[in-house]
Amino acid sequence: MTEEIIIAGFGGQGVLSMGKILAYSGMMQDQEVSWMPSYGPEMRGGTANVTVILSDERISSPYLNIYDTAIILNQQSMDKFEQSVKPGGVLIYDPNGILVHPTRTDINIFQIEGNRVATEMGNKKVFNMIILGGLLKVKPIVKFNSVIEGLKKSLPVRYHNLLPLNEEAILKGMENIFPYEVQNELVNN
Amino acid sequence: MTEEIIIAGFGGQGVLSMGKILAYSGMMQDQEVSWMPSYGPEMRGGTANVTVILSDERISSPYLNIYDTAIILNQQSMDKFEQSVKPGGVLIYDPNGILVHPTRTDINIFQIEGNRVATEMGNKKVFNMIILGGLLKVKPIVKFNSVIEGLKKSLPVRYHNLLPLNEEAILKGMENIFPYEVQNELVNN
Amino acid sequence: MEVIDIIKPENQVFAKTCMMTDTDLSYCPGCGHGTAHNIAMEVVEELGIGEDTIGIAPVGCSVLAYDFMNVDMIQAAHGRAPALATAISRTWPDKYVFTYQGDGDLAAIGTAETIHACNRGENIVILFVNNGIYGMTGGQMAPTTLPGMRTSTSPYGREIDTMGSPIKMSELIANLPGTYYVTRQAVHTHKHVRKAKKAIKKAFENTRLKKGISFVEILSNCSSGWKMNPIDSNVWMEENMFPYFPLGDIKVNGELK
Amino acid sequence: MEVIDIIKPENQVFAKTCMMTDTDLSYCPGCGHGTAHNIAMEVVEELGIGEDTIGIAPVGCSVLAYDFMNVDMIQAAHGRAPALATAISRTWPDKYVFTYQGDGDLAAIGTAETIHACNRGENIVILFVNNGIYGMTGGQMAPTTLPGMRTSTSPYGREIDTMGSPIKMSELIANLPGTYYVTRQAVHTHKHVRKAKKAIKKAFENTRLKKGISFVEILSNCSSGWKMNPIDSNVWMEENMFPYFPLGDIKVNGELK
Amino acid sequence: MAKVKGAIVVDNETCKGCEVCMPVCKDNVISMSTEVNRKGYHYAYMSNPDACNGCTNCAIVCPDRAISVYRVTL
Amino acid sequence: MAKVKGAIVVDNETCKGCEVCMPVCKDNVISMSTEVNRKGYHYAYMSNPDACNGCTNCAIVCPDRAISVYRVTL
Amino acid sequence: MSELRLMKGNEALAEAAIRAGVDAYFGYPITPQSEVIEYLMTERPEDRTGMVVLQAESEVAAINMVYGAASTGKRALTSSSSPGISLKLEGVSYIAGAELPAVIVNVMRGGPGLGTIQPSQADYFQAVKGGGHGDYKLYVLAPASVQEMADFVADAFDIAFKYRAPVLILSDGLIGQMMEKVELKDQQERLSDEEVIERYGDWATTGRKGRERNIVTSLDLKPEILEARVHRLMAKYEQMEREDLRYEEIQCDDAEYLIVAYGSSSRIAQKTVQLAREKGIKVGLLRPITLFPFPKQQIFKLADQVKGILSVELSAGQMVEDVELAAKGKVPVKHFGRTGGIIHTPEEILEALEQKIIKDGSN
Amino acid sequence: MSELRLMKGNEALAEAAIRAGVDAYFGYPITPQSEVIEYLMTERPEDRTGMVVLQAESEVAAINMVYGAASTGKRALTSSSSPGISLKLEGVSYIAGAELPAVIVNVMRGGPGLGTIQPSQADYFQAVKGGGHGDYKLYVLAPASVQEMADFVADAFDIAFKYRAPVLILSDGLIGQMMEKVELKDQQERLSDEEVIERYGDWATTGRKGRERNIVTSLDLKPEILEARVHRLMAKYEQMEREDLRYEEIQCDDAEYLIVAYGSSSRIAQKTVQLAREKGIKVGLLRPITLFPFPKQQIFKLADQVKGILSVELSAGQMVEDVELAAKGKVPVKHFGRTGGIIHTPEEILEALEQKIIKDGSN
Ligand SMILES: Cc1ncc(C[n+]2csc(CCOP(=O)(O)OP(=O)(O)O)c2C)c(N)n1
Ligand SMILES: Cc1ncc(C[n+]2csc(CCOP(=O)(O)OP(=O)(O)O)c2C)c(N)n1
Ligand code: SF4
Ligand code: SF4
Ligand code: SF4
Ligand code: SF4
Repeated sequence: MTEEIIIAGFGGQGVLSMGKILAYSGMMQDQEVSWMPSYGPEMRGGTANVTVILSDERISSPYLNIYDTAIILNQQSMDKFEQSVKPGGVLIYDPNGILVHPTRTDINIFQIEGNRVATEMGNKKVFNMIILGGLLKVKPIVKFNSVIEGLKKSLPVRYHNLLPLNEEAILKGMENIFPYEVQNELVNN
Repeated sequence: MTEEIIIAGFGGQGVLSMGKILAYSGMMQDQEVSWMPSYGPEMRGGTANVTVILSDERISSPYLNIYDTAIILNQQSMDKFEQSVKPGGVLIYDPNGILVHPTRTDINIFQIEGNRVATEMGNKKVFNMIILGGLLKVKPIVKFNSVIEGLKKSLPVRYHNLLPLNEEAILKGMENIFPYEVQNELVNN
Repeated sequence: MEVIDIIKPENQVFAKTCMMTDTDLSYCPGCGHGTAHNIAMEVVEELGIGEDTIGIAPVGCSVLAYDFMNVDMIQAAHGRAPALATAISRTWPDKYVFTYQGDGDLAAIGTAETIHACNRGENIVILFVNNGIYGMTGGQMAPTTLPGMRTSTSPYGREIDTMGSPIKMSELIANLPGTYYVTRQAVHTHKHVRKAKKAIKKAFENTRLKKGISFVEILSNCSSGWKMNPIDSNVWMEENMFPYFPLGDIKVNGELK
Repeated sequence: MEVIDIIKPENQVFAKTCMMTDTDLSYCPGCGHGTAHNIAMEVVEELGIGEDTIGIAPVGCSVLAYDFMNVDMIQAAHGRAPALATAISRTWPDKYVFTYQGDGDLAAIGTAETIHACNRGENIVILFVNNGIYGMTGGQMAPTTLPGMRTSTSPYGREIDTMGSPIKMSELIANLPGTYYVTRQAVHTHKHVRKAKKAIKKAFENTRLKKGISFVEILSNCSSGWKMNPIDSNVWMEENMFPYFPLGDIKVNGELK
Repeated sequence: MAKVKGAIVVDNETCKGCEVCMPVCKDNVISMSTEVNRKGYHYAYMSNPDACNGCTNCAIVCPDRAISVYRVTL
Repeated sequence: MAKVKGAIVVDNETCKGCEVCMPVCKDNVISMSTEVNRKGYHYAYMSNPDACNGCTNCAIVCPDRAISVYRVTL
Repeated sequence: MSELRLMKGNEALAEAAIRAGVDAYFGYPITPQSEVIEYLMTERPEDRTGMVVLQAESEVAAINMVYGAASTGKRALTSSSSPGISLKLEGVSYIAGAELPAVIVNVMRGGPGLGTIQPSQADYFQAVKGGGHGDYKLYVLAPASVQEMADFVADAFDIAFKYRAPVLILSDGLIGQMMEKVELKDQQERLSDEEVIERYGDWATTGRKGRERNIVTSLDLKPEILEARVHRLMAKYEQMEREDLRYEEIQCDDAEYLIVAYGSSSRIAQKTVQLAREKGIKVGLLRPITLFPFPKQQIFKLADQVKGILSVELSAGQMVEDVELAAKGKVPVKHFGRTGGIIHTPEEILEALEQKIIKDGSN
Repeated sequence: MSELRLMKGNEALAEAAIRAGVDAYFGYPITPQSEVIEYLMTERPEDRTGMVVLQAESEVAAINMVYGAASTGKRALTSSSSPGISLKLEGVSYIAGAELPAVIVNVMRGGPGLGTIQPSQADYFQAVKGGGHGDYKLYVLAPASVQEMADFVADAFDIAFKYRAPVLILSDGLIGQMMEKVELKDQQERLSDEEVIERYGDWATTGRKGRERNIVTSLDLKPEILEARVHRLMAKYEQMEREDLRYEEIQCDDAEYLIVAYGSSSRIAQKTVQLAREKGIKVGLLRPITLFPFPKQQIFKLADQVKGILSVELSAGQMVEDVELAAKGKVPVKHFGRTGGIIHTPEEILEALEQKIIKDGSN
């Protein structure tokens, strides 16, 4: 089995580290993994994205233009990546700040209000963990404790006190992801 | 007609400028000319040599390893160039400082005591003009007044007062060049 | 009197200079580069030399200065801006030529070009933005990084023994006869901004008078590189950089202060 | 007593040091390079460090120093000797590492390497032979060429306006905290030779004590480049170079004089 | 001495919420909005208009020149 | 104070005839030969042996170390 | 005990350098490879192995520091990206000329000029034809994974010391920035000074204790001697071609069409091979692991088997010349590659293969 | 009135630069080309034409001065020799990337490293394959006489401004140091600042009087835009191949064997052709005058006529690859060349031809 994922959003949203935790989790369960970020401090602010691949075979191209799953966290990314989800694939997005919602009907679309939940939890930093939880709910590509293991690996030891908080965030994410129905009239025309 | 000449000696002997005057002289009588020096201030002292070609046709290679005429002014140059004179060619040398005299019998060899004559004239600087005179005597490849013209061209105007002296030196050179006989016994063995 | 009554064109007392383009600056929030850009261009506007000014920005966070400064601009290789400026001021003696360089650019890879342009006394303005770090490439140590200061290539603080001391470029080049005006400024408060702008104005006026090198060092923050918010970084700058790099004129009218 | 009675091994009071090879020096008659080579190697012999000394000579007339100095030697690219020396003293902290550089090499193309090695305070000796000209390539202008001095690239004399002033490297780098000992010497008379040798000895002793940069500038003639005979060139040097480049210590034990 | 009254206009979309304009305003005219702009920054606004005297301090320290200043002499 | 007497030996083939040894010899012991060596240089020689006190001044200024010095105390 | 980690290519290379017992790293920051020096500085290799790590004032200084350390028999490493590598070329030529062992890493970005910080493979010519002056070549290793970024450090130094010649690791922003699993070798002891002297004392300038002095130079005033040096270099390069050529053949046995690609392009092209074979097109991939020496014979052989060859690189067409030289006109050889920091997708490569080779091949 | 003089190649180039109305020369001394700046300084071009001549602090500074002057539409020239050219490569790549007109002269000496100051042709790869980073090429002119050293200056600037691209004059110590008769063209007026603004104001940074501001850069953060730039460059290079290829055929009509040689080697090979024909061997000489663009078609055509091709250069074998690519395996292509500063003699070339081509060709 091979899972090809793109995670895309603003710089500050923890997109890269979320991808990193996914990759670590895959590693924890002896999968082949690759993590390919968009990079360049030369470009301040702007969008960031990362391609994560988990697979049972050797991974060929770490760089792709179509994906099994797309996790989209701002409008630019929606514009850029909605069309790159494979038919039958999954698109997860946070409606907060999204003006033009997805319109494809040949893929499974889910909404998760990560920003709201994070604010409720009183900690913006766990936003990406909430999203990750959502992903795991709809696509259990990695085992829950692989993720916890992955978290341990990717977090410097001095931050391990934050593990429970992150765990909670993941669970919250699992609870707060819901299928999104594309408006029919939109589809009909 | 094409004349291919090598002039070789010590750095200070005016070898390059002698070649330059020859080249200028050829130019004065509308010949094609080339002047190819050994170069490199990186190497202090040591020997200097220049290949001069005068021709009625376009000159191909400015760099040669056999010559019609070789003018040799120190022992190193004798060792290096005696063998590169074409059979039937001419070798002119100043015996002063020469330990091993030339031995070839298939070429015409001439001696000219340029150093002695220069000392007699009380001006070491005209040494190369004396040698040039010798060359012109045995090989009138350029007309005398072409040489004077060439001298004018190559000497900065502020030195033109030296022209008569140089002219005299050339004439002295013409008077002081003599055929050199290779010792027979040397040849026989 | 209501705000709306005040906000009328005829009452406007401050607006962005037309010598800056409408492009949003690519700098991090609160970065001194933005202020430095703006006051430099305000000076160009006030002197009315926009059509005769040629700017050179090498790589560094300000590599995109050409997108922001509304004058003819050249993007230069890392460290070489003074060489370009030399050639331009020599071939266009009546133009106003300035370089806009970071500390990594001017004091590391560009050391030779800086020293020799200054020594030849080229008739140019050098705007030297010293933020004690390599901002663009992600916060590596610069020649100007303070002792003990943490950067991505001095993660445990700059060690003088192995990494050397911060170089005081302004003091160094002030020793060269070719430099005419050398000063160190800052741009984090209105007072400093006003002073800095005066200095930059003086620099461009020196170019008009063909006085040679006018070198304006501008101490600036790098909140991203220093990993602080802009306000804290400005405080840190005052407390740590100012003592090591004292503000003020170092050389005026060719005379060392 | 007859000369032959004096010329006996037991009476010999001066001979060429064994730290120099038997190869004839490639330098022009009377060139200071020869004397500088010899006293440097005499110091190495006297300190008994010949087996722990590594020398670096970049291009310049002294590019062939490796043929003459009887220690391990490296030929370096133009201007880069201090970079090589840095790497060697870092990877072999107990060796005596010295560079032997001309003024074109050290003060022109090598400016950045010189300044930064000095600023890092590398534990090396820099022997800087300043003859005010590019000797090897045939007498072009150097950064140290005197005002009005004629060279093949300043045939009408060095013009300060367009070519800049002679750079005083020793004074410049003495401002850097990394330099421990900076001095300017000459080698054209026995008095100067003895002083210069003392300075070089002090420099190598500093290396033993891990004091950082010891920078010994040696003013020297270049009869070929200056187009004078050796005697005249030495007189010219005293009359023209000494006033501009005053002899003596500039920084001792890390203290500016 | 005639009393002057000022006002500022902040370009919300240009503002990066760096807050360097706040400390230079002796009269604490400026605060940061709770909402964010399209770039995701909390932008500055004139929270205490009456106090503004149009001194332009805030404007000249604003790296992004997001502030324009108006002044009238009463 | 004991009288010292010196002597120098010049390696003719190493000498380049630069003459820098001459002015440093207060006693004018050294002159230049009329003949030239194999390199074509007029080499230095001890023209006034009696005057040499073996001070080594000439030897240490000789760039080519063509001079070795001997000294005896009488 | 070897160890499994998730790392960026740049970090893996840095960690591998410490473990390979490298003596010194000299570098200057530039995207996309600054992680190399950043990782090293964070790891305090001085404490771990005594390895020296120094941020130089420029790339020119860095390569000359490498030249200095290499002259004394130490294992010296430097890394940079395209513009920085251009600045090092005089130094690289000196290292080659002086016959010194050293390893240079180029994590390529798009050019020319400042270009972009995004991945590129447009420095192929510079790497294999000799970007610097004079007759020299570099042994060039082209990693295609984070694992190879790590493994090639030790390999590179082995070759560098086997031949006393500079070795280039030619990577790019994609391989340098991506994270993959990497198995790290155990720590290898750094050579002691005594060991260095013992092994390399016959040429290295380590101080002339107990021997004649050593000289490191690339200058030969006598042309005959310099020509001998050049011939010696050429002999080394021929030996490299005989003994140290490296390449990988992927599904070439039954291939009717061949893709030649190295580094990041080979990773992407691998996916293309899958896609093609899913469509029933028998495509094989030849991946040169060493760019010099280049797998000429292998391509020459495969040229008898396949109908056409597509050379794929992130450039406007450079390696394609070597592929052509190797194929000797037997089959059509075409180039495909995106530039400007754009990474071609597996689909684009397949399309190019169909357009440029299969279509042409058929008529 | 044109004028006849006896000059060194380096001097002729310098004098021609003044007469061609070049605006600025920036250089750093290095043998065997220091005569260029020495001659210029002696001629006081400031007084003759207002041309600026400056001795830079290094080759790196010099090329970046050229970059600066070229950015403003001025005709800027620099010259150096092999090691110095290596140092200029970052700058050259910038000039190519920023699409600026400029002329660089390389009077080659032997390498690698410090090598020798004697003549060599071992920088061919560096010149034609792009020594610097990224996808760019140089238009390369290879003078074979003092006359061409003079003539090519104006030609080079014409091409540089026609394409807004850097042009390299690839000479060597032999052509640079030898003296020949040279016919100097009349003084051409330097463009006034107004003329420069008028002609190049659409791109040059001359001050934005009466127009939008101009920007000179090689940076494109958007990959699509950078790729468009690269494609624009490639289009220029194709146009050069179509419109500005230059070569000379010497006695090729009846040739049974072909020698390909450029610059100094072509001069020597010309003598070889004489010697060979005296011996009754029908040899022709193809002299590429531009190395890029390279006379591919001509060689391809001649490959049908001749029995074999000998590529002759003062190197270990570089141009031979382009000759092979051009001949497409039709006939054996072999290389001959001395290195290390040794200049092959006409006789040596003839011998090589007989050994490597005629002998092989017969069996
Ligand atoms: C030859 C070369 N080396 C390195 C780089 C990478 N680089 C770009 S900017 C920069 C330094 C930026 O620091 P600074 O000059 O202080 O400017 P800042 O970004 O801090 O404003 C470096 C190392 C480059 N682009 N070119
Ligand atoms: C990169 C490079 N540029 C230029 C040269 C030519 N070159 C060799 S030595 C030298 C300068 C010599 O002058 P200096 O350093 O003062 O030493 P000197 O010969 O006077 O003792 C130059 C320019 C070179 N070899 N390499
Ligand atoms: S990185 Fe630093 S210097 Fe660069 S824009 Fe951000 S704050 Fe300013
Ligand atoms: S050229 Fe000058 S520096 Fe070089 S050896 Fe001769 S005198 Fe000495
Ligand atoms: S103009 Fe002055 S008073 Fe008004 S907000 Fe700005 S700083 Fe405050
Ligand atoms: S200074 Fe400018 S950008 Fe910063 S908060 Fe104030 S208005 Fe916004």
